[in-house]
Amino acid sequence: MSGFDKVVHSYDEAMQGLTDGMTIVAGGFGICGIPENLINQIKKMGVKGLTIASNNCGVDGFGLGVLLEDKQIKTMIASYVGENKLFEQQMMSGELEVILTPQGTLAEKMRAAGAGIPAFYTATGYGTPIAEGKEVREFNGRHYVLEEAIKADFAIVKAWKADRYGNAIYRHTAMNFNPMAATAGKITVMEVEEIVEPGELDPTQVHTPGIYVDRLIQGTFEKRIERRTVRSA
Amino acid sequence: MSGFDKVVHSYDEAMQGLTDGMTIVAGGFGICGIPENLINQIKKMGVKGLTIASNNCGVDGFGLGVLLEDKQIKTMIASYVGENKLFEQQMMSGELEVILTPQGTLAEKMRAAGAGIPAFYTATGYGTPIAEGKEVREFNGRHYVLEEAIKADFAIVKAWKADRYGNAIYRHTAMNFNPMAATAGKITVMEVEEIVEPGELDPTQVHTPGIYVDRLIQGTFEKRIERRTVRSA
Amino acid sequence: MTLSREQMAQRVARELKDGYYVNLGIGIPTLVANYIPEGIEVMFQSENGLLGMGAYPTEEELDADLINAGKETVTTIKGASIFSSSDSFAMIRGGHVDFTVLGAFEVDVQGNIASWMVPGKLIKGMGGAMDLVAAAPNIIVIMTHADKYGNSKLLDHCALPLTGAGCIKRVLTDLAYLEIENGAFILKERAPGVSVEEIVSKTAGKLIVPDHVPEMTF
Amino acid sequence: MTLSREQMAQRVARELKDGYYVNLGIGIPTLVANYIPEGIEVMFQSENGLLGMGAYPTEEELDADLINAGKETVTTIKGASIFSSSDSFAMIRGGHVDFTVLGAFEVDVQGNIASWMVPGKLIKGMGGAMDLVAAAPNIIVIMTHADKYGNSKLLDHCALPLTGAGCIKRVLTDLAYLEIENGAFILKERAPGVSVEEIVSKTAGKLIVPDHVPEMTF
Repeated sequence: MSGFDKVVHSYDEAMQGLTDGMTIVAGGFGICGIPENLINQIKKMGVKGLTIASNNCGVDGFGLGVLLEDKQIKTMIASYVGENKLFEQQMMSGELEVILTPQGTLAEKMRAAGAGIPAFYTATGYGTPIAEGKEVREFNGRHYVLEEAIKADFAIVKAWKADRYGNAIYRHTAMNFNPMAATAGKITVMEVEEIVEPGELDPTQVHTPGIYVDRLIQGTFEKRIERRTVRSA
Repeated sequence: MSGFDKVVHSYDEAMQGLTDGMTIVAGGFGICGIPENLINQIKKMGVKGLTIASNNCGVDGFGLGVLLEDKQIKTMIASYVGENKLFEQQMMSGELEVILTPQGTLAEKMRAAGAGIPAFYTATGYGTPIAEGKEVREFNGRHYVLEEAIKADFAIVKAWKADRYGNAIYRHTAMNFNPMAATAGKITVMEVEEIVEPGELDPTQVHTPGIYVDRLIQGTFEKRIERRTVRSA
Repeated sequence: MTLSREQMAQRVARELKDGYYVNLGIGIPTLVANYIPEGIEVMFQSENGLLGMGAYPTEEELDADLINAGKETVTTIKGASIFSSSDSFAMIRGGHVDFTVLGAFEVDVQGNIASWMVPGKLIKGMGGAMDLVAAAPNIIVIMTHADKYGNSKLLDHCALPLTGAGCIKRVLTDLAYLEIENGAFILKERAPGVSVEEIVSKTAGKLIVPDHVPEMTF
Repeated sequence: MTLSREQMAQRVARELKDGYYVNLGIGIPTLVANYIPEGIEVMFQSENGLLGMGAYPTEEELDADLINAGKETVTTIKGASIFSSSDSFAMIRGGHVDFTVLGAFEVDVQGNIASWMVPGKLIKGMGGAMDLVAAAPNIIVIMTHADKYGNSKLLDHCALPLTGAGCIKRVLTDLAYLEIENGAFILKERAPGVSVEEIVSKTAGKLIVPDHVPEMTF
């Protein structure tokens, strides 16, 4: 079905329309399951003043870290950002605004955006600096903080396999934030290791239905490992 | 692992602890994917004054409909209840309280309960009788209604296959409300068509992780069809 | 001539575009699936958790575990996906479904819709209708223009309890296709052989009639 | 003798019960996995979306797509499940994880915990810690009793910005195991050879010392 074929054939095409000052949500945890090539394309495009919501900001020279090199990120929304010297420098100098957000709250903010829920209450962060300026309300004797959805102009996600309609499955824990990020973009761009034909994936086993995916591209991935821990066989 | 083996061997054991006046969430849409035998067990136990949250209330003589026969249900929380003469009678006579809840809101209320979210905002129902007495708030120029989670004493769900640890997969659209219901009970009881050994289900393909399941039982199912529609081959 | 049920479905189907994800309500909306224009393809969402709903099953395919939101047995197309009710309504509530077709008792010039409750009559429930009308960016209501006593169902203010507020922009009746804009119905097309006068006489809500109102063709 | 890191892990492991779903923080908490008492089995949750985390992989098993919340490569046990971050934190936030072990900079008699931010120092973020402390019905904090200058980390009021308010009930330090109740630390056990006096002198927050304080054995 032509209208449902989401496949694009170049990274230029994949990220077309991204402009200065836009907001992006990105899948990935650490550098596991990150849309490596889409990030590199953003670097190549040179767009500036980006707001990026992602659990982490990559490492020096890989993942979202590469967008720091030319100071493309204005605001970073993340739960943990400690693996990156350039990040530290730009944060310290005030060039980079950082909005630290608890990991579960960040995941739920992305889900909420995709699910048409503008805000929800969570106990996470009550009584901490995170709750400052936010509404606190009591339900059944406990205190909860009101948190709002994060909607983005673009979502960039990485899946394992997808069919041409964008129905996707993730591999192991490379799933992480990708399924929620996929729902939160006005335009969702997905890169995958393999594109298959519709009908090859079991409908009940699809993690991200194709309705969320606007553009789909097959790429090759370095899949760098952040902490290589092994035991002897 | 003994501590993670959720299998019980009788329906008496499966529903042990259910008493008068408790709240139950139940999976199923119409009579598709309903925990038939757990419902029959509740009928057999004769407990009364139940509050039940389920999208529908079965049909006359099958599914949750059987709990009307001995007037076991005090309050029904559902989105659509039109398939049931006994239901109508008891609703008209005032014996049965009915809290009609939009289908998506009902699904999200169950998810919220399991996810530790006491309340969320939704546009659904704004300006309708459903919003009466509820807080309405504006986000980005639209109006939303505050809806609270539905937590239950027992959740009763039906899956296709589960391993002994309670990791479960659903079959086709018999999934429906079951995954959320499974998260919303203080005690979650799951009945399945087949119990398999741990390791037989692909970890990324598990729909309901075993952490949500307290008791697991293998049953046989009638699987009645509500609207049998066929085409000629 | 008023439009038949089939013609109403056919007219609505002309609003479909290639690649639309579509949710069809129960009743006449279901018939829309039979009139998809040539050269375009759409995918049907069923709110019980299915995207890519196919035809009714053959006797051999019949499966109690595979039904649509109308509780009818169905099949899936290649490239379908199946998910939970909360994921299904996340999809709906989040505005991802492109096009929704629903029936109604009344609509009004504010885009309000009443479709689920008649006080004094047995109330069966709203099902997913309140979620659908609050969410879809693109809804068409299909309904008869007037009730069997001739009373208009296109009003200045809905009299019945609402299903949703300010969410309807397009209405197809057995007499006309109308759009709702700035507190009025705009008469866009009329059924073959139906006069503008008849439509005016059966529309209780504020109606704007352009100079030329084309006749539908089938 | 103060407890070694290994002894702290070993002591906490004694709180585990058969069938517990457990989330271990980074650092000493991770070591708890090495001391699961005989006859019981627990399952580890890693908040990046894995329930049923196994050992580190062999060279052959190594897979960049399978990591834990500490970003280390891991394996899965039989009966594991893998899910999204929102599903993982739904599991955590909903109170389904039985037992959580975390490090901290400070705890106080109100059960407050500070573990993520030291003003003036580089702030790396809270990761999942705020979600974990707000959610788990059952948390043990592992920490040294005092900092390297001898200043107590068990306070009447945390001085550092909080990670969570009123959520900690149990603390294991290198000197003692304590519970928090009604605005005070209750000294439950002391490390082998550590005197009650030393613990008292190094506890700044209100401390209740029972008549008998048993010594831990290893």
